[in-house]
Amino acid sequence: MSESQSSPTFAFSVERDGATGTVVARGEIDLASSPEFREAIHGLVDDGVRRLVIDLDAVSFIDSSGLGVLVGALKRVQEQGEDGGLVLRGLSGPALRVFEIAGLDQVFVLTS
Amino acid sequence: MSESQSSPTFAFSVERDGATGTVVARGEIDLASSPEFREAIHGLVDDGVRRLVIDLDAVSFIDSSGLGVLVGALKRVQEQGEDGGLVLRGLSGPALRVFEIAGLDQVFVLTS
Amino acid sequence: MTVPETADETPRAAPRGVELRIPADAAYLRLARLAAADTAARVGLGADAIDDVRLAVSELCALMTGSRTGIILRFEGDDGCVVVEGRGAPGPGIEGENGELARVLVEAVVDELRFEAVDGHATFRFTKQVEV
Amino acid sequence: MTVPETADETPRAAPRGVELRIPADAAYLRLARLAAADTAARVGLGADAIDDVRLAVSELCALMTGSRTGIILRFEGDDGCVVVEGRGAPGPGIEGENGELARVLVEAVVDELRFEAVDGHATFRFTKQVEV
Ligand SMILES: Nc1ncnc2c1ncn2[C@@H]1O[C@H](COP(=O)(O)OP(=O)(O)O)[C@@H](O)[C@H]1O
Ligand SMILES: Nc1ncnc2c1ncn2[C@@H]1O[C@H](COP(=O)(O)OP(=O)(O)O)[C@@H](O)[C@H]1O
Repeated sequence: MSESQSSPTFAFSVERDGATGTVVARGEIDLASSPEFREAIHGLVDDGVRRLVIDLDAVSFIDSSGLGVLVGALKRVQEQGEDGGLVLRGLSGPALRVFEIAGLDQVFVLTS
Repeated sequence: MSESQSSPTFAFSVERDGATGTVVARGEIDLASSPEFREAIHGLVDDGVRRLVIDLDAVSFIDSSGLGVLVGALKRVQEQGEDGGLVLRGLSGPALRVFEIAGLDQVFVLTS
Repeated sequence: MTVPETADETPRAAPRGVELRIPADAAYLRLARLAAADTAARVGLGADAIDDVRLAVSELCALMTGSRTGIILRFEGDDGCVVVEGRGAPGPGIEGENGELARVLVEAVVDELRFEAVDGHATFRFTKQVEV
Repeated sequence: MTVPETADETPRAAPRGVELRIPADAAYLRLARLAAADTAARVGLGADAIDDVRLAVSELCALMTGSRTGIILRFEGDDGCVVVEGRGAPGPGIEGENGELARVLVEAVVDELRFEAVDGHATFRFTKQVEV
């Protein structure tokens, strides 16, 4: 497991188990923190991860740039073929509301 | 038990058991919130409370006006005579540091 | 939006509301959100409405980040209504899909909204009312 | 402290740091603390030092609350050092025991401090450095 913290209020950890990668994000995902988040996710997919779990349980804020990162992640895993998939875990509160407004709660697979 | 919330970031509850009163404070005690805090404490003493417990465990910030309220509370209970006493409970972190700088950690009875 | 008339040495008498000036850099969006949420809470908006104001200010400021000027924000709260005004220059994020999504989100969460970006100037104004 | 030279319609180019203008009212101390803590965190100060900056800004602004003018704060962070400047008018809290205690606390938690209150004007400037 590796840990990263780009801004004082955003951090994430990455775990890898074969073709499955889990990213646990904490804090605020905005224009300042989303580039590092995107890079980590792209790195996993480039490195052979096909099933991606992104845990947003401890994410208190997400903006359009954060949504863009997740939409991009979905596209990337789907491009890997039939076995590619992305699950968003623990989405709730203010972050879930942003997904609903954008209509993206219908686009992603959400689990608790 | 009664609940009160003067500012969006300060709240306290009051419990009374005979001559013992317990005030549990939460959040930030500053010039905006300390007047209501002072009033509640004075009210208890005026109402016959002799032993006062003030719980500061969930207090994340206290300024000089908050310290003034507590020094005032100590004087008031001591004026009630031999049986008067004040205990500060759960003081820790940033709030404890302010007490230490002011030398007030030596003046009050602190418990965990 | 009111801008100080002259460079006098003392603050204007009895100012209303809050003014925040930040560099047009993503690192300061968080402070813009904190100021927005603080104003909304002081006016008495509920938790969801506070989140809405926070999101709107963040997205609108993000549209102005990366420009060469700063961003000036004014926050006022009266009678259960928050008014936020902002001024800066359009940033690169204003174009493209994320800029569009940003505007969709803002329009969904505020009451009245004006956003203009012309001739290198960007301004916005929105209101958010306490639910009754 | 820099004050805008003229009332031009656009923000000054490439401003450094953050400027916050608040009414001289206790209800706005929390926002001053939020801005202080945000600047201190961005510069990389540790948790205790962030608390110190938060306390110092709060106490110094409290000495200016209740006056009839507003409070202007500037926050800059460079090279692991936070510089905070403030300007307003002396408030009633500047006299008496709490005002004294406020200054004792501020002096204990910041590195360099200047605080002046003369002729109805109050100004301060302090610095806080990252521990090495
Ligand atoms: N608001 C949006 N609506 C629909 N699709 C979007 C939106 N934002 C981003 N996307 C899609 O997500 C993809 C990823 O966006 P982005 O994260 O900006 O780039 P990247 O492909 O480098 O991750 C884009 O190619 C785009 O098709
Ligand atoms: N900084 C201080 N140092 C020593 N004593 C203080 C200080 N601040 C307040 N006090 C004491 O605490 C008492 C209470 O202060 P305050 O809360 O302002 O008034 P009240 O008596 O109405 O509670 C004052 O009478 C004063 O003697």
